[in-house]
Amino acid sequence: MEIKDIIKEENLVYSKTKLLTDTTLTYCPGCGHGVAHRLLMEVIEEMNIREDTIGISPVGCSVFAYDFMDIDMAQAAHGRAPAVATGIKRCWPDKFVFTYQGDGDLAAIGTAETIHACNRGENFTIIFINNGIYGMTGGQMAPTTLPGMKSSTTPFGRDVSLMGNPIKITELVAQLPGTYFVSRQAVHKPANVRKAKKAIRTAFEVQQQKKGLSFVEIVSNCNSNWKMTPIQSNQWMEENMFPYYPIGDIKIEGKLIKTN
Amino acid sequence: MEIKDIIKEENLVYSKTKLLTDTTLTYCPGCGHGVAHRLLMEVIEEMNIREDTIGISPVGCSVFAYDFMDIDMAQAAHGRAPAVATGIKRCWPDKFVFTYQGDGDLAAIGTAETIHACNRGENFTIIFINNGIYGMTGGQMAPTTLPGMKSSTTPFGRDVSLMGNPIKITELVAQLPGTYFVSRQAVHKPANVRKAKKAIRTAFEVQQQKKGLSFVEIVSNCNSNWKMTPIQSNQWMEENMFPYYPIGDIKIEGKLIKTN
Amino acid sequence: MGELRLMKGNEAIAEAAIRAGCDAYFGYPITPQSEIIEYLAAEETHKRTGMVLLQAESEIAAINMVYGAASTGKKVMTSSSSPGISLKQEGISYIAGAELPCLIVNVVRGGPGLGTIQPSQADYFQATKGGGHGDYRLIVLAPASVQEMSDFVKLAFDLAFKYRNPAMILSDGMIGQMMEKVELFDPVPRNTEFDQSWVITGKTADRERNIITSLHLESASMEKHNQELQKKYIQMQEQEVRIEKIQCEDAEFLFVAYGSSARICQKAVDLARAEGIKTGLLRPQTLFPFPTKEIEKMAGQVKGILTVELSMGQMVEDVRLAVNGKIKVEFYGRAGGMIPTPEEVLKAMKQKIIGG
Amino acid sequence: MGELRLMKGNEAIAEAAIRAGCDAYFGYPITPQSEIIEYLAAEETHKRTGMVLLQAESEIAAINMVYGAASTGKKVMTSSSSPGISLKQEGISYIAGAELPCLIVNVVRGGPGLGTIQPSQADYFQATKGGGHGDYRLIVLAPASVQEMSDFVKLAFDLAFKYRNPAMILSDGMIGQMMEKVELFDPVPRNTEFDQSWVITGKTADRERNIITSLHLESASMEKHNQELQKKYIQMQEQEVRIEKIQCEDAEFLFVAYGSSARICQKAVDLARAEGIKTGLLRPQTLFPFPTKEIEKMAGQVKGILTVELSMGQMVEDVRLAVNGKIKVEFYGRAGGMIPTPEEVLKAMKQKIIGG
Amino acid sequence: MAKVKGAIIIDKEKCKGCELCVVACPTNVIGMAPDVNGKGYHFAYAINPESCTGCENCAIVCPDGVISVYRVKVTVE
Amino acid sequence: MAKVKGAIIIDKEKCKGCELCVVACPTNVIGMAPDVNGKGYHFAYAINPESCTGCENCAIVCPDGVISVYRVKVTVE
Amino acid sequence: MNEEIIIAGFGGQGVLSMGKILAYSGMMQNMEVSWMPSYGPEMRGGTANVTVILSDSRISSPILNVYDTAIILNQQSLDKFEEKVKPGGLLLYDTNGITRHPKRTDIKIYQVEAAAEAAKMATTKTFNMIVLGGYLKLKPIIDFEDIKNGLKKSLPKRHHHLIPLNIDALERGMKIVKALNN
Amino acid sequence: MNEEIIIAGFGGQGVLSMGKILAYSGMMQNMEVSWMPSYGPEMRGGTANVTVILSDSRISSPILNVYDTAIILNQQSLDKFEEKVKPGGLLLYDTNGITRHPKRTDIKIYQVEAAAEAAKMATTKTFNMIVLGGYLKLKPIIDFEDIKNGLKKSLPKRHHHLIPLNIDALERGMKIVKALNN
Ligand SMILES: Cc1ncc(C[n+]2csc(CCOP(=O)(O)OP(=O)(O)O)c2C)c(N)n1
Ligand SMILES: Cc1ncc(C[n+]2csc(CCOP(=O)(O)OP(=O)(O)O)c2C)c(N)n1
Ligand code: SF4
Ligand code: SF4
Ligand code: SF4
Ligand code: SF4
Ligand code: SF4
Ligand code: SF4
Ligand SMILES: [Mg+2]
Ligand SMILES: [Mg+2]
Repeated sequence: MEIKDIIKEENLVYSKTKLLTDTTLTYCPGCGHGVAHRLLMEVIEEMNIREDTIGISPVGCSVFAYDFMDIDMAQAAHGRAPAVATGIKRCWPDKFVFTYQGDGDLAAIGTAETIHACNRGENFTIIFINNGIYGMTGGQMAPTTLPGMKSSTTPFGRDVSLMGNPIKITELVAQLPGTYFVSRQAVHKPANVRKAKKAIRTAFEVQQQKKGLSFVEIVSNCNSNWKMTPIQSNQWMEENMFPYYPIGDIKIEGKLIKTN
Repeated sequence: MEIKDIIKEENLVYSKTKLLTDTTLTYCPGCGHGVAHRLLMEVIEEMNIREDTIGISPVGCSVFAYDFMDIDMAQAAHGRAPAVATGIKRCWPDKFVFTYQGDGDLAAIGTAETIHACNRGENFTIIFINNGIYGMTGGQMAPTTLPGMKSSTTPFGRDVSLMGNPIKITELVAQLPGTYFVSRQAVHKPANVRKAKKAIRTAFEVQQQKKGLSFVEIVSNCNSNWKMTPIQSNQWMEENMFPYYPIGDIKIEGKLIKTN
Repeated sequence: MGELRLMKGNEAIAEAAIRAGCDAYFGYPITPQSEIIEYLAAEETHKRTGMVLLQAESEIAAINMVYGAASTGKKVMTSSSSPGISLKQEGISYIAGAELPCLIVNVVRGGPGLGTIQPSQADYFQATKGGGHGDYRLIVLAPASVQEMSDFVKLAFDLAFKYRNPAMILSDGMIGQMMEKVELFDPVPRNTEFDQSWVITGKTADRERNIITSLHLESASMEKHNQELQKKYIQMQEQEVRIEKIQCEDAEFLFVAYGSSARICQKAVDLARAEGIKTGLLRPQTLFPFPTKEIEKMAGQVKGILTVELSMGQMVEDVRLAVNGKIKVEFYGRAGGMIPTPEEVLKAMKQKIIGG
Repeated sequence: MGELRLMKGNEAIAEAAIRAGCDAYFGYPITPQSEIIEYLAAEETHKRTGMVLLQAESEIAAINMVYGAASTGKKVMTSSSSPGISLKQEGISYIAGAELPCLIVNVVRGGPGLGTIQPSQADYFQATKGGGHGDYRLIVLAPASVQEMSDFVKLAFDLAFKYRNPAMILSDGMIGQMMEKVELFDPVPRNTEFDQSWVITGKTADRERNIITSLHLESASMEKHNQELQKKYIQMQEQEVRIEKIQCEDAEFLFVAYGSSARICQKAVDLARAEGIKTGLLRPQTLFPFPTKEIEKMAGQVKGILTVELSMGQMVEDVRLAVNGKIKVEFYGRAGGMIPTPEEVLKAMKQKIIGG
Repeated sequence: MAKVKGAIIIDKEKCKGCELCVVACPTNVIGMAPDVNGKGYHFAYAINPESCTGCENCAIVCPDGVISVYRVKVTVE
Repeated sequence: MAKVKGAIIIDKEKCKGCELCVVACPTNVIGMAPDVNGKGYHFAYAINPESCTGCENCAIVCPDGVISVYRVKVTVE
Repeated sequence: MNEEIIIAGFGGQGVLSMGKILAYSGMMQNMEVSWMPSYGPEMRGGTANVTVILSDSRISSPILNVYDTAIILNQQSLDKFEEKVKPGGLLLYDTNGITRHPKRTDIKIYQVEAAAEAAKMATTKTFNMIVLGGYLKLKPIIDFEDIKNGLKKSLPKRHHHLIPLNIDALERGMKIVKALNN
Repeated sequence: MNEEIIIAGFGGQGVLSMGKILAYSGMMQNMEVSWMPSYGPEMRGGTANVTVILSDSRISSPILNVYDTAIILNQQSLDKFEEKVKPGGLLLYDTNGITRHPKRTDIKIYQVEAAAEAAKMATTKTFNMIVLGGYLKLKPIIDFEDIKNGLKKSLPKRHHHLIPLNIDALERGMKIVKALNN
């Protein structure tokens, strides 16, 4: 069978979801943000909930998310997406609301908003992209930057005695009774992508059932600021980030599950 | 032996420490803030560290702490005492620095500052007075207000489905590697007062040894805003607050210990 | 005639919000305005009108909840007092930048810093010139009575939606805490007739997606956005100025004062007239847009102006800008919760303007 | 002559801070000023001079760390850009209220809201009138070159300690990001000769306890505090105004502009003079205290003033207040990162002032 | 046999009448005065001073630090 | 015997040359072009199209969503 | 008519609600009224005061420095407000707990032994109504009917059964008030 | 002398450092210089540009709308900046990857095949120095000695061993630059 015989409308098994616009992503080559965007839009498309979905884009590399996601969106001040989402969801309890936030956004400046939205059990979904660095502003240390890891504000590596340990905010929010589903995933390999999508789907289903806050962390790369090629960065991520931020579900149906 | 024979300088076994000024406390009759103040000053006196101690008073009923504690103090913006303390301690690593904060201050508006000072393992002491309410401003709900508990902003009782559960911030900060000693105490009964003092002493010793952050929660009453007599309020506290906020050490020498 | 009640200014705001069809309140307690959220809580607004009420974890969270709710076209408000309003400045700048309607109440207390909880008018600059970053303006209403605390809530929402701009009620601890007679307006339904095509509630098949943002990374686009905002502000200046003139017709000397200090000046006008001194009072009800033209006009009539504020002198700059050197403009103020008496204010008028 | 380098404005600030004996920097990254903290990190200040460097969890944490460190008498600073500075407003008001010396750098970008990261001067009001609550003032220095980015750091610390008042360097993305020649001053030791009797470092037997606070609950005490602050501000206005006058001696028309827009106006002055039009430029280096008297004096000499800003018109109000109607004062501005050319500015002068 | 005897002094004008000392005293030494002090509070005083053992309980729970405690060892023959 | 055969289309101009699809493909279908596209990136293309099974791996890891996958079941006699 | 009153005592003595009833009653009588509490972090049992103004014309400031009438219910308040009564003005106080009595001679001073009287009644909560009665006896600026209406308006419905008791207390106050220096 | 230059290409082509060397060299020669990068969240491999001004007098704005010289290293930059060269100005570009060549006739257009030339050298990192050489050949506003000093100043010490290589590249650039339309 010839290639050209395979490439026919009826044989198409995978292509970019219509819920992503045709605008070229502003992300660096190989950046995990792109995959995360796509999964999110695929879930919304598959659940057929676009008409009822409102997204919040943060300040961070994904500030432009509203240029790429073909849904109604609000851009939130740095760190405040959970508060913005709270405002929306309280007024529209039957809509689907999600925030999409980086580690600087969610775990540094936005710590209070994150903790309290989770604690109140606000019924929306947080997608948390943890790349261990401030991507957008040029690679400064994030609360999640690994010990010894170089960044533009820790050019000699993060010194734990001065800067403290990387914060595992996901484990923290899982402690709060308000969170119902908490999971940590990655999107650098096909198997991970599939699991991450399932987690996002679960998160939205939790929202549909009005069970409380659903939280999906995606450990991701920032190859530009890590100063590696995309492939190197994914490997570095596996070797260095995953041991600190182990992949897997953390809380299911309101119950903490044992992780290593 | 006559009473007047007992009341002699040489028989004096207990009187208010000199480190408390003679200014009458502005606290309501029976309020736990007074005891907490005294214990703190007793520890500083006993450790003989007044010349090297800097205290931070918050916004809350204890905003006037600097009128009562005869030591150098700074008054901090609402919720920001841990940041103020960080600024001081980083510049003066050999001084003793403590913050004295209410539950509104520390666990609502100041959540981010609390979490991050604890996470960085800043080497100071946090004294956290949890009375389950905003005392100073007239009894509004705090993050620590118990389910069903009435406050001026929850006149029909805290509705967990709307306001979330009370936050156990002390258990949360104990999760962070930066905290070295975390304890929860009370000061309403002689035995509790003695244990609370021991905990405060340990907290300052941890600081002396530069081990990281030491954190002592004191579950306290706010009889005025709970609208009870002091005695009633202490009993209510035992019956209602202690089950939710169990008294005892939570983390010793950097290790979490099992609590009930 | 509407229902008559004796109410605190803060309570009047809360009751008026419910009646104005407010959809949601997000706030954090602070003296001297906590009665607003307490009143709403006691009214069980979710039962009474369906209005959402949430005590936020901080002022910053509150203003960003407002941002979110306002993005969906809801009538939404927050309230605070000076330090809390300072914390909201980034959020307010975002709301102005994203052109969202909402109501922000500042029941001012004395600053700077933790200051005092007593009444003050020292947040005038912050309210009218933009305490946040960038070129933006709030619609600023200055009630001088509990009655206006009620009336201006409705007005503020109307103007906010008309211009897609945040509106602020700039009051102070005196008017917030005092009880006075107030005639309440009849409740209006919880919706608005203003254009809602821009709101985000989920993209439907029949329209493009809506986006709420203040980001304009490209300079040219940012400049254009700024110019459009300015157009709005100019339109406000042309159409929305509101003032009260008291005994101005034949006045030779003029007080300019707003809010609580205007109440005192009004009495001073009476005292002066009793002495045969023809004074009048021009009371701006809108601080932005500022009654520049109205004051300029009065500058053609009176011999001098005394601006009276509970501050060290802020609005006086706008009065001077309006007068532009034509006549003398002087300032009298008290600070930190000290309230001048009408006699004191009249004395200042005599010393600084009439005699001076 | 000091060491000569080609540096970014942001780098010059950082290097100058080290050389000025700064004890501590607390900040949070934001474009276009992150090079300040990055430069300090790369220099390993704790090894070079012992200077403390801490990346805070937020701008609010940073300004409150500054408050704490400043309370102990240390030379301490923070830096940010517009949205981050808005978040610091409560903290700044506290610092002013508690009378603590410190340096705050704002490398301004275009607002409101998230806006753009391109250069702007739209935070003038916020910086000079108090974006925070209450009656307070910052000492505001406006560098127009990388050289001044360096020089003003030292000046800012000196003034801050002299007056126990926060000082701000109000720069913008243009001067922060550009590289220029800079002559660095020689390092000074990490201490200050100013009175340190008020600092908190632990109460010793030989003195009363020291307290750092901005709380004055009683109105009378709060008013007194406000009056004392005003005295300081008046003293600054009398003693600390700094300006640069360029070709003003025989000028018939005057540009007033600061910082980056002053650079453009300087070229416009040259262009105008080449055409035989006698223009001059008055460049405020201090925005507070504002050169009111100096401008008033020029108003007696020139026929009209054009104020040029990278904003929709802010400083122009202070220029008008100074001129007080004597001559025409007009405004020309660009916004959102758009930079006018000298030709454009000259054309505006011709249209609005000379021809108008 | 050695016995401990105690005595307390309560600063009447500083007492706020919270009664916490009353319930803290194991030997019921303290009672509340029917009169009020200058601040308008019924103040605490030793109604039963002889029973005091000087255990300090009252003093350490007093929020206003207004109680001083004295103690002696007496030998009872 | 039934076998699955696949094919991919890569939007050359949108490809950013990250090479993640290359390592994700189990059958080494994809390689990088020596040329650059309009954005200056070496773009991915099927160097070995015959081996494609249509497993979608490349497409789902592509951050820029530039790969479409087609698949058919063919019967091999 | 313009009556500027300060009512001051301990928190818990019903100072604020006494003022509220007065203001409500004035409103019933179509007066302009204002009621302004001292606000702030006062400790429980600490002092509390409220300024009430009743007037025929628009009220300027609800916060005053001098008063036509001072109703004083504890020593601290007497110390603070005695000097702030306008010459010729009125000072009404309960002597209970007062150790330093008023000394001014240019004002009219009255006593109402409300605490003692309240002790005789079913509940001491009537204390403030006894004081109010005393005041109204001295300055009958409001019709007794309007006071009753004011009471009704300012009391929550569930307390309406207490109205007769309160009226009784008002009347007792009217009876027991007595002049000190004139 | 007043020379206003834009250098634009992909991030990673050494655009910023080329500008820095130019600015440093100008400074060595006692000129007023400014160097202003485009800043912002540019994606890796996206476009980058820098404006360099060398002048005998004080420089007004380091951000410009039109330029004396445009040094162009990719298609996007050509599209953006061709029209911003002043009439009579200079446009220098590397044709590698260029599909739409410059069309203006009122400016001087030159080519430098730096990418191709760099490929012949030990390291392609010399690419930007070849371009710079081309520019300096066309506008010899800076002494070659000062360029060497500028190089030294702007390179970190640990890269000083690369100076000879860079000088070689500069010289190659000078040789291969060629006019297109004049
Ligand atoms: C109030 C405020 N502070 C700082 C910034 C600057 N800023 C923009 S994005 C960012 C951090 C982004 O990091 P992260 O959230 O991890 O997202 P990433 O870019 O890594 O995806 C910062 C500090 C800002 N825009 N606003
Ligand atoms: C920025 C800001 N927001 C709000 C307030 C008002 N305020 C003062 S104290 C306080 C809460 C006090 O509660 P808590 O910290 O629990 O202390 P407590 O009085 O109960 O001891 C609040 C909300 C303030 N002063 N500043
Ligand atoms: S900077 Fe990092 S996080 Fe941002 S787009 Fe590039 S790779 Fe992704
Ligand atoms: S209000 Fe509550 S916390 Fe404050 S002093 Fe009174 S009892 Fe204590
Ligand atoms: S010292 Fe002990 S025994 Fe004596 S009064 Fe106090 S509690 Fe009672
Ligand atoms: S505990 Fe102290 S304040 Fe309370 S009644 Fe006893 S002596 Fe008085
Ligand atoms: S679909 Fe599967 S086999 Fe085909 S190219 Fe992609 S990864 Fe390779
Ligand atoms: S993963 Fe996508 S963007 Fe990356 S090389 Fe492959 S096709 Fe190109
Ligand atoms: Mg990140
Ligand atoms: Mg509390």
